[in-house]
Amino acid sequence: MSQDTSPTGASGATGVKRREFLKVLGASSAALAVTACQEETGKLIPYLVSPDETVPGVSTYYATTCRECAAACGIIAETRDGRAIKLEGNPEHPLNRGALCARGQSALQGLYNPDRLRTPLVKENGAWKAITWDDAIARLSQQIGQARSRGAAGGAVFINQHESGSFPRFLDTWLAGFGMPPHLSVDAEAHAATLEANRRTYGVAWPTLSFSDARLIVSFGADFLESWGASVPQQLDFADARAKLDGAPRFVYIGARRSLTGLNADAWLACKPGSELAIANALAGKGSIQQAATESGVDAAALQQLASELSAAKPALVLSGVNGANALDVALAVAAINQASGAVGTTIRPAEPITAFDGIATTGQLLAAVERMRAGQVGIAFVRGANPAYTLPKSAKFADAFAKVGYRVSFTSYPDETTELCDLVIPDLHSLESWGDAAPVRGTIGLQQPTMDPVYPTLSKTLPAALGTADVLIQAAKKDPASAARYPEQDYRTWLMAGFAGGPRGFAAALPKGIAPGNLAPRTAVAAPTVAARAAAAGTGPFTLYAYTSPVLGDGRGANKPWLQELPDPVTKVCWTSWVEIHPETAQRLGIARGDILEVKTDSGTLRAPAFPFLGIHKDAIAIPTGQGHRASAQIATFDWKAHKPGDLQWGYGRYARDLSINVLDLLPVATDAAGGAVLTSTRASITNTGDNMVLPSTEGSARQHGRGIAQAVNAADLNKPPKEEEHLPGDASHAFLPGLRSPVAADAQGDFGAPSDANIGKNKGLYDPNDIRGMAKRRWAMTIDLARCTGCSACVTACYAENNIPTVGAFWQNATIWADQKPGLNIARGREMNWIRLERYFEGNLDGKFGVDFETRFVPMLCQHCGNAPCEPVCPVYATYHSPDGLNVQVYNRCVGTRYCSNNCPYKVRYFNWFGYGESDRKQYAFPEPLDWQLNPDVTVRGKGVMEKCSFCVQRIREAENRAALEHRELKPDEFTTACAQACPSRAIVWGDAADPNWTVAQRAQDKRGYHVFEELNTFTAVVYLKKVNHPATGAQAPAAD
Amino acid sequence: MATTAAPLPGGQRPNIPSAAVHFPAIRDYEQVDREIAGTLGPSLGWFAALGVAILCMLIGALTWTYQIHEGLGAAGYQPPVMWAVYIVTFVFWVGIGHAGTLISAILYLFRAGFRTSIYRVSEAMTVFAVMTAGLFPILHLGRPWKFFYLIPYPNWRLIWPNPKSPLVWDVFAILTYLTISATFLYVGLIPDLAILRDREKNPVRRQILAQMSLGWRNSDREWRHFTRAYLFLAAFATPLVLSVHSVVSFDFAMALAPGWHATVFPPYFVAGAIFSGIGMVFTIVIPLRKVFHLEHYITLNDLDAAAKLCLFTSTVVGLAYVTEFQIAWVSGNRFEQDYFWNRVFGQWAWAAWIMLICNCVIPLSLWSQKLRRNTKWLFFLSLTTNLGMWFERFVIVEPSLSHEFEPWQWGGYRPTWVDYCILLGSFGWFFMWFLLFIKQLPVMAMSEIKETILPRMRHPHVDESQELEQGGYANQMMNDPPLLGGSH
Amino acid sequence: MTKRRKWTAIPGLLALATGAVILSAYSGASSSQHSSPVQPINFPHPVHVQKLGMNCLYCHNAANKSMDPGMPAVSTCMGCHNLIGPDRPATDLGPKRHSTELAKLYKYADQAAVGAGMGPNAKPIPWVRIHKVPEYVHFPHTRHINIGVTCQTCHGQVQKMDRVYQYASLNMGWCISCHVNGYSPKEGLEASGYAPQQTASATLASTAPATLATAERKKARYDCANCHY
Amino acid sequence: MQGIIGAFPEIDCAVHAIEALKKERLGDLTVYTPTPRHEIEEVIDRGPSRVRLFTLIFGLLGASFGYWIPIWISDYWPIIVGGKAVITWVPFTILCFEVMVLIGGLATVFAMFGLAHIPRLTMTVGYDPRFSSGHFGIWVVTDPERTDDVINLMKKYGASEVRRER
Repeated sequence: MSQDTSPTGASGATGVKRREFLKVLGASSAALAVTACQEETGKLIPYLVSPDETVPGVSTYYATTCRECAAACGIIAETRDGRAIKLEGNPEHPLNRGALCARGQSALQGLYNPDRLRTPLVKENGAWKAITWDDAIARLSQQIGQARSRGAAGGAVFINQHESGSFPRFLDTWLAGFGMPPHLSVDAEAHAATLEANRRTYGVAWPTLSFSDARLIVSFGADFLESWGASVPQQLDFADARAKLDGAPRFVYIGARRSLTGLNADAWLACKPGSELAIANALAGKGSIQQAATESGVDAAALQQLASELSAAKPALVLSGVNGANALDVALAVAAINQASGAVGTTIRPAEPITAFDGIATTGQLLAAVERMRAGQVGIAFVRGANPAYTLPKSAKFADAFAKVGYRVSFTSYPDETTELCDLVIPDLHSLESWGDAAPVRGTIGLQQPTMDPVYPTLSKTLPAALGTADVLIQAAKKDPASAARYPEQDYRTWLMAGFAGGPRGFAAALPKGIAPGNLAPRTAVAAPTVAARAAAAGTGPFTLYAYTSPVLGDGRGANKPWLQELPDPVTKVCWTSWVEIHPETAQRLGIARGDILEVKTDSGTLRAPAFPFLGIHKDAIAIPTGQGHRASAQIATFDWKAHKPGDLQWGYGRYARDLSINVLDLLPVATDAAGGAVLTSTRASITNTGDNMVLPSTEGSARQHGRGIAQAVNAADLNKPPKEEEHLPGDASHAFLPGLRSPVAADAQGDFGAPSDANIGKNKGLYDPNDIRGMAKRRWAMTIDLARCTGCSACVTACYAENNIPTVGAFWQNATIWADQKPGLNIARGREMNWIRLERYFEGNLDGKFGVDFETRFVPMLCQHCGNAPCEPVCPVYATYHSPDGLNVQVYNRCVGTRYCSNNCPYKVRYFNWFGYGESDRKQYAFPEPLDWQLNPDVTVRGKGVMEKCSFCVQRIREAENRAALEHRELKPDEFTTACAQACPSRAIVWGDAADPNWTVAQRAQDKRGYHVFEELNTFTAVVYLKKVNHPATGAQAPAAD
Repeated sequence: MATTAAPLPGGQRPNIPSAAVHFPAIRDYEQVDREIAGTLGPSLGWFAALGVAILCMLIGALTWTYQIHEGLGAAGYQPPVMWAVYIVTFVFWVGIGHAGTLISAILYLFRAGFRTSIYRVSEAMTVFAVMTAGLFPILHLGRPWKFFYLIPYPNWRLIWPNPKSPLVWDVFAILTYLTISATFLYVGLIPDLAILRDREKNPVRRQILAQMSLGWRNSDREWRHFTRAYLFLAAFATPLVLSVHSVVSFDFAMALAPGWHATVFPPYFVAGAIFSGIGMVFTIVIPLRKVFHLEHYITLNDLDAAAKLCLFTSTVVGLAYVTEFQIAWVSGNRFEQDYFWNRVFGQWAWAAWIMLICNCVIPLSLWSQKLRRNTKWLFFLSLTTNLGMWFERFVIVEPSLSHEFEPWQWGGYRPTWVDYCILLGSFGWFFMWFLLFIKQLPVMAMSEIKETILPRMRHPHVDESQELEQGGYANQMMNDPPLLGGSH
Repeated sequence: MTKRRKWTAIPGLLALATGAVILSAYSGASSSQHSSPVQPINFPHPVHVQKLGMNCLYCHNAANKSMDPGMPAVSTCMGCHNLIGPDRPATDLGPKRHSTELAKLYKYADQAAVGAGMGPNAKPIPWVRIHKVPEYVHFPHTRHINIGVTCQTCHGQVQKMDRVYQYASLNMGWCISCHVNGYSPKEGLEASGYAPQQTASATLASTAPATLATAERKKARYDCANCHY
Repeated sequence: MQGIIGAFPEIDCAVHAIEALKKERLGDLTVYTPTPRHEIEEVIDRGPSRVRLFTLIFGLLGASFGYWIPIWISDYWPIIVGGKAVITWVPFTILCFEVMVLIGGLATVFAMFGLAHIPRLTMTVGYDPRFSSGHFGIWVVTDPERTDDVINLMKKYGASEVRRER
């Protein structure tokens, strides 16, 4: 809601604090299932002035823009009683078309992060002091004034987390107004080499890549499903391409490490790290296959095959995401291949570029600025969002250089490493609280609007309650008579609207959709000093250290969000720690077992981390992800939930991130490639087994299926062959979902209720009667999951956490009190994670663990199958779980006594138990420390300790839709609504709906010939139909047997 | 008969290895009263033992309070292992209980003489064991304070428990079992209470005993109905004891998990229960007869006979193990096969082999009569039996859960101190009751023992017909070899 | 040696004890029924509803479109009471009078005088909650209102209550009996305490009085997952 | 009520005394034995106990009640679990059995109490503590003028002690 219509009760100055009345209004259902029926009835605190567009208890939706990465997808924020409670993709948005990745979902936990800085801070002789906003702005303008009078303005440095849109332009003009140089727009996740190569070859920073038009996809370490480019749109398009089944492009991945993207490839060419260039040249015809084979250690035949495929397949799509010293050369070579193969214009479309990455300053430029700081040439420095103290290698000695700066101002609202080094901290508003815009793709403007009042308003009489950095800058400018004239606008919002093409009216008109046609005025051309490549000695050691950007935590931004910490890495399924990937063969040779603590040593440093034997890493390489290892430079006691008071400073990026494992960048030398991008994969390292061992916090039980047919696959060639007869299993009788409980296999077991035959017509079967007027049994809610589309990105998992108030259990203090270990992820290590939907990752082939490239990976989202004949139901002594007439397997939390028999009897093991009071605010294991609990979904009960819980097929959404339909006196419309996981899925693998009604998509999908039920032989007749994965083996070659 | 009524020279207590005369060293009724009533009354050692038991019980109680406050997570559960030590111990104690009912009821129907001396102890053991077992289903609940949801009582929610759930069957079975065995114990006690009442000098104690004995007078009318009722109770308890452990086994057999879903479970569990129960009887009785100097009541013949029962049940259990494996083998069911392999040669081998050795190998020693009559060996064997049977339940519960259908969710299990303390507490609780029992109430049914010995007669040499009439019952009791017992 | 002694009959006592336990368990219903807490402002429903004929939905305006009936914002009160102040001059309505309750309202609204409008330091009124179902119960007001259930069916004849109290027990059995046996519009109408011609004013007007009187019982879903999720 | 009580240390004497008393019709007898003895039962023969009747009847009642509970529960709130029919007799048989044992067993005991007149509210005349330990006792209720015969008879058959009681 915009500020003028906001409840004035919000301003904490007045008697009742916003959060209090929100608790009673919205979060009332966020109480516990355990609370006795004898309620102590609380206070009912109404609005003071009721906001006109909100109805208490009914959600309002705002279209805005995601700022979690540079891509700037469009999102819809669901707000209830003035609080954002859920983020979903904006279907209208050209970039993400309604999908949203896990990191985007987690923006909420950035918004409500308990360790967010609540007031401006100033460091006075080493100690931090909270100050008022007026004071902060006064100090800021005073410092600027001094800097100018000292003539230090020219040397000022403003490091801003890269974001597209008008803000960079605004910032530059503001800086210019004080005679300061343009700001550095940094993004540690951006891939400089690719951007540079694109600019040189196609003239744009990032052309649209069309996977669905390609006949062949070759990727040189370009992880387009995770950290390379705009992952969500790429994933959408990739999934669409794969969904063409036998018409789908074959995908070959070349690199030393088989990343999530690599695991989705049909073939993997495991080349030595750094030898990609040779292969690229060979494919480009600039070098001989033989030489490339010897250089890269890849089988020549495979290369020859690839070359011929490449020449045959037109158009192909070849991508480069190499992070080695020669990154730019590889990128250019690859670009050359594309040009040669006529991909430009078909699979690569410079005409419709993604503009979100324009104007990113390279690491090289940042390092140059750091050198200027070290030389003492910088009088004043500003940081906003970016965290160079963490994202630059330790060997860059950022801290020392930064200490030489005259005055340091941070506009970051999290207690991260860089902010801790500053003198003045003026917290920024979260993107969900503030105004802005973005330039996702050419021709479209993404709009960003506040979805709620600020969590921590400026309790100031003179200032507005919400004050973003831009507003602060304006206020500061106003304080200065010289520059005041330049800012007639009262705040950034008015500035934005004034600058908007359609003017304020047009802006307001475009807001509801969240996007507007047109292009933003470009940022005044930055004379970016092109920095020469900084080579660094590779050092010595038997292994190449392969540092890579974590798909979950990114460059470390995600580390303070428990959802992301708890989200298992899609490849290794490890969470709450870093790890060292090493090939099983090598591990065996060195006597290293899973979880052994390895000491990794490079010329730049030494670190200790647990080993993770992984089939998908070259045997001469070890890999470590970024994102963990946040540290506070000040000495802080480990987080103590009892002693902690709200607002205590949790330096080191907050309680959830601090002191977790290691930051791999500490092992890297300062090196950039020709494009100025950081070099991550060209350092040699040696490892020694320290002998210590830890149980990896991993959700993985066995990585093999043991032939149990959970994740089934079929070769594209065999798609149209009739199924072999012996594969015909009882549960597989049909995928026809009939109303209510009825089902081909379940009918007999279900007696009268299962199959209303003529014999028992007229018997009162109550709600279970399909003809019952209350109409519940008309529906059979069901789901299909297309494994050919699923990439294992795990966005669905986080979506489920957000929708269903699932607690995170991995923080070190969330264990028992007396004589219990307090290790991060311990509960996960003990299998106590609560992920209602989990992503299972099964390997096929390479059983012996010897180094080899022909193994296949299958991802299976596993959730409650809502069986027609559910084994969990009859064993519950108290009917806490039963089968509802509309085909749900219901879990009634408040009836559950916690015998856990249901879980024992569940073949899919998708039931999760509240071992501790994760939902009870007075307990140390509490998972939602204020204000994280503001995010809780009021429609879903927060489970108390001792209660079983599981996927409910988002029953709250079903009821909401039914209520809406009843209110409008109509039936449910097909595909009117869907579950959180299906909604979020960036590869559209999950489809959900009423399978008893042929008009719903799921009803048609369930009939697919690839469809199967997991454990059909158990005769559970699940409501979830999986569609077999489709493999594309090289012509002639045969993929691992599909079972 | 005259010979038996005459005192043996020297008055020593021979344990002649013959069952022809059941209690050779007991001369008359008064001696029975004297000696057995003599065991009553606290002693210093008893107080010490009781103190230890209560201490253990308190440790368990405190741990439970902590667990309730903290949540079940305090125990060592590691999903998918959702049931662990508590359920294992539950089944263990229920099993213990069964031997008691077997001895007091089934052997009563079979007229097995050797039961007379040990049935009171074992029946008491049953009651206390079931009292202990009954705690665990509540104790392992996530929300123990809601346990009453399982009881079908009219409530304002208008909702009821699920009669299709094995756990509800448990509720019925356990409660019935507890009630019936407690009743059985008490009914058997009534005449003895009357005896104590009549011997008691202290008016207060006398008053209490008088009330407890319900004014029993040994009149012919009382005896007449008493004997019938006792018989019928035994007749009820017999199928009950079989049903209860079958129901307990249904907790597993009704489930889908590999290794649980087996039809062999009911007989297998009942046999196991009796095996473990006899074990516990030995553990209790052997020290008891020593401390209370009751060797001439609980004769080696009795122990010998019980040992044979022990041997028999152990072979039945062994057979059940073999059957399980054979079924898994011939079924061709990959889930079952994987599971059983993992159980015996995989991650759970250590537990499985403890079980096999204790339950199938060591009891084989009982083929030797020398060992059957060696109390020290029997005592040692009883301990291994208890251990082995506890591990049998462990091996049934953990490996199945940790190695089910979903490979992704395979796991392991390690108990924490909470599990151990509560296990300890359960033993404390059991022995607390038992110790309180043995010093307040006669550990042997005096009136029943009197049945088996000859009353005084003025004219021992009477004509044949009368002799048969008079000595009829006693004669039968003496000459019939006890069931499975009495080597001649 | 004759003994005459009295014996106590223990079994009888045991029987009594068991019976008591069962009864107490049975009567374990929501005992907050009939509770009638003191409110910060003693809001006179009778005056507003009966005398002025206001509709429940005027103040509880979300009841027919949300789970949550909604409590009136202070601004809603001040909509009228901006002009109707604590001190009533002598009019044909009656003699001059000072209303302490209205004075309290003005304090909350931080309003100085009649017509002055709300002040900067206005605070919401912390009403004491009376009707409350446990948090794990999701009760959609909209479904009930739109099917024609009169407010009074569950809340009692608030229009006649000088101080509102909890009318129904609000325990599960109470909900279920209505869901299973069905809601009778006729009884609901009687419960509302309004003659058919009046219903339009104070109960919901979605269904005409005539049809209310004749319509048959409306059975509802009694599936657990309707309310518990 | 008055009568004679006699204590017999030996069983054969007691048996003979009872036979004689019955023959003489000297009033109705109550015999005390420390433990049930067939000899005694035979001489006074009172026929079989009626406890069995109660056992049977209440056993059957219990069985039907045991079926009724789950059936009523399931039918009262028809909820489908595991796709099973709402009323399934197989599992209900288990409850049936348990309840049968429970009610039948308790009924047996209470029937025994009732028939044997226990708990006795009063300890009537004509009992001696010795009867619970070693002695056999005979209690004859008879009218005053025949007491001497009884006493003599008991003495004759070797009662260790004979006593008038009222």
